[in-house]
Amino acid sequence: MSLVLNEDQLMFRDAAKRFAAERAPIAELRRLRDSNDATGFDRAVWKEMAEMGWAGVLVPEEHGGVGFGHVGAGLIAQEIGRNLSATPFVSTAVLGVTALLKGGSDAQKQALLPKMAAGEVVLALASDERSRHSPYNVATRAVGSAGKYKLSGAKVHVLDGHVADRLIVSARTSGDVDGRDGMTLFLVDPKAAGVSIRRVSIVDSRNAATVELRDVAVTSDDVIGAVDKGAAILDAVLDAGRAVLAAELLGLSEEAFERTLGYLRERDQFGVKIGTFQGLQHRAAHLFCEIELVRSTVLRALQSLDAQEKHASSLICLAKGKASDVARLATNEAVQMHGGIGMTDEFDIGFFMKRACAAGETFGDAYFHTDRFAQLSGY
Amino acid sequence: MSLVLNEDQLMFRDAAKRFAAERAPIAELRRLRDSNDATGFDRAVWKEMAEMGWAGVLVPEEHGGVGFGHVGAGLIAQEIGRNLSATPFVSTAVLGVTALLKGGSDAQKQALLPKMAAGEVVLALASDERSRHSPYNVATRAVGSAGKYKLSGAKVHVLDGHVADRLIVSARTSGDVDGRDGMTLFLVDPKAAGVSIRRVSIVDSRNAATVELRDVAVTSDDVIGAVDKGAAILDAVLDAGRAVLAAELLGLSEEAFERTLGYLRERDQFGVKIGTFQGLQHRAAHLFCEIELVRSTVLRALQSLDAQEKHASSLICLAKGKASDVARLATNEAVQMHGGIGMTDEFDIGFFMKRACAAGETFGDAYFHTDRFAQLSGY
Amino acid sequence: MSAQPETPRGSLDDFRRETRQWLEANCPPDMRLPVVDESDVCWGGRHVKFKNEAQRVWLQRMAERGWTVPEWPKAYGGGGLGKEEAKVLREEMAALNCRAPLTSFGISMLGPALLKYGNEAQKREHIPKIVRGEIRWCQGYSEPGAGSDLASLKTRADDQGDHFLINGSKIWTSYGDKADWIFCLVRTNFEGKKHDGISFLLFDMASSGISTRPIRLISGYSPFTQTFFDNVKVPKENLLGELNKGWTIAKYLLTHERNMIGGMGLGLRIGGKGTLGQLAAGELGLAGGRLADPVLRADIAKFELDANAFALTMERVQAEAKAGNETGAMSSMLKYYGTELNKRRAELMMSIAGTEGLKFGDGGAEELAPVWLRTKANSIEGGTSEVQLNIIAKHVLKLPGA
Amino acid sequence: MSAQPETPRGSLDDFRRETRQWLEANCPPDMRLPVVDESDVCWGGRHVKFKNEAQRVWLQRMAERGWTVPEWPKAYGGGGLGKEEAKVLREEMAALNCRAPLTSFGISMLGPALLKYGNEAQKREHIPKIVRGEIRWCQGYSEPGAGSDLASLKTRADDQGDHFLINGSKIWTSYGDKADWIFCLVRTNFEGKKHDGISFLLFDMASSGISTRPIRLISGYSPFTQTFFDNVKVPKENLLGELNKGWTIAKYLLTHERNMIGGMGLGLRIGGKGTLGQLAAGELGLAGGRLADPVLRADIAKFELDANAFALTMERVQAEAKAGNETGAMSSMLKYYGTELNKRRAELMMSIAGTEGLKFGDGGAEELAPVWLRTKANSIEGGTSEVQLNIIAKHVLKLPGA
Repeated sequence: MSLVLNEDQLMFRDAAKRFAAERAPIAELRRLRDSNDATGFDRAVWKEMAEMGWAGVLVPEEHGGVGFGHVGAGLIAQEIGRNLSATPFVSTAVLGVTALLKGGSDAQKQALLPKMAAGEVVLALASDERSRHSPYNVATRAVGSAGKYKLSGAKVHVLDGHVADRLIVSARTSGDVDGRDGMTLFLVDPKAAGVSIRRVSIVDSRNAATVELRDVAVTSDDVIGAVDKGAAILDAVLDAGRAVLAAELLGLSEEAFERTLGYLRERDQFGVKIGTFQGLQHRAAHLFCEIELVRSTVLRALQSLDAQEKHASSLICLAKGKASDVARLATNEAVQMHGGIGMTDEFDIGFFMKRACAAGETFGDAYFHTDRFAQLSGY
Repeated sequence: MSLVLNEDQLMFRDAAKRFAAERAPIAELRRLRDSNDATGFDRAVWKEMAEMGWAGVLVPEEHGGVGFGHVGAGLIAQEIGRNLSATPFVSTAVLGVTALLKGGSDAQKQALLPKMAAGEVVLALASDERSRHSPYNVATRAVGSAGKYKLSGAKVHVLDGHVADRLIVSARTSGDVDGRDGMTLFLVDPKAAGVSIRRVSIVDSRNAATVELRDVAVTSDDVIGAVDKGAAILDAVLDAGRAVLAAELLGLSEEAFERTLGYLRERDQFGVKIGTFQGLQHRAAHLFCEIELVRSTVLRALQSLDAQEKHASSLICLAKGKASDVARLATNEAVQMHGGIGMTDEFDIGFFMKRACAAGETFGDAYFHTDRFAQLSGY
Repeated sequence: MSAQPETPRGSLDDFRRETRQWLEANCPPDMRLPVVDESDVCWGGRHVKFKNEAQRVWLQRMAERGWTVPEWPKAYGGGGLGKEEAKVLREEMAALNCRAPLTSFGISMLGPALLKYGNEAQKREHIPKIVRGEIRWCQGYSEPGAGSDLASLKTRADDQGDHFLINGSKIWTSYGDKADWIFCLVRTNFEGKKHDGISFLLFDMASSGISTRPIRLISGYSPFTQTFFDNVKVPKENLLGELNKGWTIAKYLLTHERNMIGGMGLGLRIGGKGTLGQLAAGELGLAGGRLADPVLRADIAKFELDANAFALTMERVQAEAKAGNETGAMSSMLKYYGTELNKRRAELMMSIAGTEGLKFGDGGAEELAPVWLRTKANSIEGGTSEVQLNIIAKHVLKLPGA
Repeated sequence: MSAQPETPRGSLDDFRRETRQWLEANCPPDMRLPVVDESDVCWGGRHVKFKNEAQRVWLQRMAERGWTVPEWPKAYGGGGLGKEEAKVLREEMAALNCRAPLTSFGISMLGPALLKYGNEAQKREHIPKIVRGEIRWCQGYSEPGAGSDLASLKTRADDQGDHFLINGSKIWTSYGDKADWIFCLVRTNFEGKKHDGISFLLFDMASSGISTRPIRLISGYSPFTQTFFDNVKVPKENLLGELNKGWTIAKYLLTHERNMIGGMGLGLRIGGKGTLGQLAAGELGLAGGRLADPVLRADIAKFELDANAFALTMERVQAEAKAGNETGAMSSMLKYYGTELNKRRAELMMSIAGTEGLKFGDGGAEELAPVWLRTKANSIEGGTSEVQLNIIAKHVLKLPGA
């Protein structure tokens, strides 16, 4: 596997680049935020993105997608990162699609995948219950028998939860509250009795919600994968999400860095361009190296998912850990080097810092993934 | 307690500064190293230091010392650090004296303290058994009854072990191999049957040895403190050693930094002094701040020992942890900023890096003390 | 401010007893509750709106004694206390949880400069109003093109005989839309060295030709304005210090400001409560006596080491100053290191809080994200970290050509 | 070196089979043991002392096929292999643990420059001797006053009609006391830009007027000399490239050297053995599945993340180069980041080893301290880290006035 993009991938990326910059730029996120938009993204634009193959990038052609794989999904995410595009891409095209592909029944796939790929149906993963990512810490219970369950529990940081057409809920069918075993994934209708969803305003102006479940009735038809064996599917879903978020963090780091370089070349102080100061030059050069490292880890992690490699999880820890850390560095340096103007809402650079923080915390930050990497390495 | 030195302390420091620079400079350490000196320090100079009050700085006047306390010991250590003076100061005047003061019987004190304060007797602490500091990990056993014991075990990194007139040996009289309880400290004659001592060459050209004990006979007269209760004394001994080593690390950081500043002001490259490069200026300014922080922590830690404060151990973790870390930074920056010449043995700066490493690892490095600090803080 | 004789110990004990009695009798119970939000802070001013009667009474009573500014001279309405007495007052107020009766840039910034550089008429005019909280001041320093390079400022004051005519614009004016008067750096000479043509003016924000525009920050707050001057007339007697010598006063105040920002909220916490480690222990729980996330724990512990070392350094610098030793070189260090620490702390708080910390804009007082975003300004305002490092390199380390 | 056609897959399989057979038959068993110390490395040269007969035979057999330099042209004694074949040879040698038959600066440094800039006579004269290990080369670049600012070098070569007369001194000459010939930067023009007066000379270290003085390093090793030239005569035909154009060749070789130093010993290790974490697990033991010292563990894991990210980046840059994409900008990054990582790794090894790591000078091959000290030179030699950052800022990021 070579760590370079092929012709097809380059073409796909260039198309994504043009589209994101034109139809989903930062100005659009700002507009959604300032108008308190109820959806949090533009449904019409999401339909257009679906036509570009974004919504179905991981969906096989037989289910109406383009089957361009995780490397393709990463290329889209990178442009989303550069433009801070507001889309349900991660929730639906990555998390939702992966859950169905890894564990969905034929009926579930046929019912949902074509509509998801068409940009018509939005899915949301309701998994985390703690504020620090800890995916096996699930207290939500599925009680019942003979194929009928009642779900009760509370979920936090559910991406696009308030606009989802289906929720994927992790719940405990057996086992201890923090055990990997005994978890099951369910497809839940957000309009079902007992489901209450509250949108939460978060710092990056993107979509998150809390979900409460009180005796919500589901059946065995709603189970994704096998009962008690949900963790393996959840791992795959989260790893796909982490790798794609790493690509988004890479894109936003690149963009924040390039804007900073532009400012260093233009801004005058003390009678010279501030880019002539060696103190700033060396920090910029170091940051350049870090972003190059992230670029390598992201591509490799995405490739390892497409190739279903044994060490994919380690490579994803590497990519998500480094990407979260470097995005924090890149956006902090960006604000600091911009000085006062970087602190104003009117200027865009602060949006990158906010998104770097939110995407960094989502599905495990650098601390989480550094620890997980070491554990996977046996220490 | 005010974080400034009083008149007496300032005078004491100035005298120590003059003496160390004149009688125990780096050139002397180099001479001892290059001549493969069997003792590893100059006994005549140590006698002179004793006359200056160094050997007896912690010894009360009633036992022939000057009783100048830990702040005084730190002032000496700082000058030792600046000059990389080869002395048995830590082994004898700090570790040895503290052990006797904290746990010694009247007979032991009267027999040893005056001679130690006079620079005539050298003590060595044989405590560590593992290469990473772990003071309660003691497998050395004291077997016996009715006040007679046989000691067997192996000790590493025994400072001044090969020239000591007495060893202080930690041994297990009960309890588990890694338990804090059940340890006892013994005074051991290095010439006794069953003791074998091997000098080890270490990177800072100072004195260290391994000690092996095979059925070495001791009696209850040789016990320091109470049987099974040695850990409390050992803690006090090590904390004194750590605080004083932190002061030495401060002194060597200051000296390495000042030499580096001198080089930055003098060395020409690209037609200018290299000290004009902002990249180096900012790193130097940051290092200045770090050294100032170490200065505060060291003084406070030493004061807390003199005042026998409740939180002394936390303050010592702070001082030894920061001092070890900053000495590493200061000496690495020193070598890097000196460039090629800094890599040559002919030039002195490398000696600082070597000592920073050795003193850093002795009795716990920054990793050890950061962990211990957190544990003492309840997390 | 002025050198006061040391107060003998016996009379200090008397002073402590009397002070406590007075505080117990005069500080309203509501003024002994913790400050929860901005509305609990009293900034004074012409248009002051007291949150409640207690706030008004407390300010009035303290101002009567000059205890809004305990160490300022009695002649101008200050408390006239010696250093020792002032310390006793602080201690007794802390013991009873008394709130500060008044917060203002008049007290923290302009007052010291007025006392040092003002003429007698200026002191008599302005200081009593600061003491009583009657006039709220703001600071006019930075300009859009003059940030780190403050001395390149372009707002001009043209000599019109009996007055100056001010034209230009200032940015980062704290509460510029709420202030009554401004102390402002202006250019009075366009030739020669840029530092030598700056003057320090005081004028009324109600003057004709002044307008302000609030600046919204990434944190969501809008504490600053851009301030525009369009042919504003300022009487000549409002010049503080000498014409074209304003930079000296500006530097004096910048050092003062550095010390304030550097020391923010970083007290010594060994053995104390509310450290980051203990906060994290509450949030994340312990495993085997250590925080459940070991990598995050390592960074928290490293931070706590540095934060405690920094707090000890603040303490040492104060002790050195008290002992009469030179500490001028330290203010850039404290500003640089303190603000970088504050940013690190906020980053760690966000990591501890995880996705919960991302909440923003629903207005809960417990929201972390705005606080985190606010800290990013610490290393920019009052002289950037880079400027502080330059000052250390040049003035402390004496490096060449810095 | 020269563009070779892609080798068809079928013939590549044949080549692999033949190569393995030949290696199995010709590589002596002693040459398949791990390299333990310096004496196991064969540097060749006039005064070569082979450690044993196996070392001599192995060099001879490989040199006969040109496989000491598999990709150099056959015309000058090289192996003439294509890239794919050379990769097969490397893989097969690795599979049998075959040692490198010859190590030299002639191979790693001068050869590529000779092939690119040498005239036909120079290639025929020098390359075959490099291939066969008959002449050992050293490099004369740095001077006491010209380190990072290499182009300010002052060693002069004065034109004496039929020869140059060399006077001056070089420092950091690797194995200057063991080398037969030197490739050396000298000043041939003292006017104009300093870069434009430098020439690249080759000459015999046995020439009259050359002396060397070994430099002892902090690590205890003495691999370098200072080298003195006192009226050394060098024939004019020993000029490589054009007069006063030596800087071009020097820059070409510096880039080459950066790539070598940057990539030292940092292979991809995910799922592999011998990572720092696994080493530490062996030394310190585990508690609850994690390393016993949790703070040290955090730094080890952070290092491993960076080291793996760097190894992937090396791999990506190679893949980009193979795909024909521009990667010139990367060499400074690899040199800077790789050497800083190497230093971090050595520091962590020392921390893991504790006081055991301090042993020094008793000459045990397992001593860590000399290795740790040696790494400190990585960020100085071949262009300091600061110089690499300058290059990145100027040539990659296009920052002004860098």
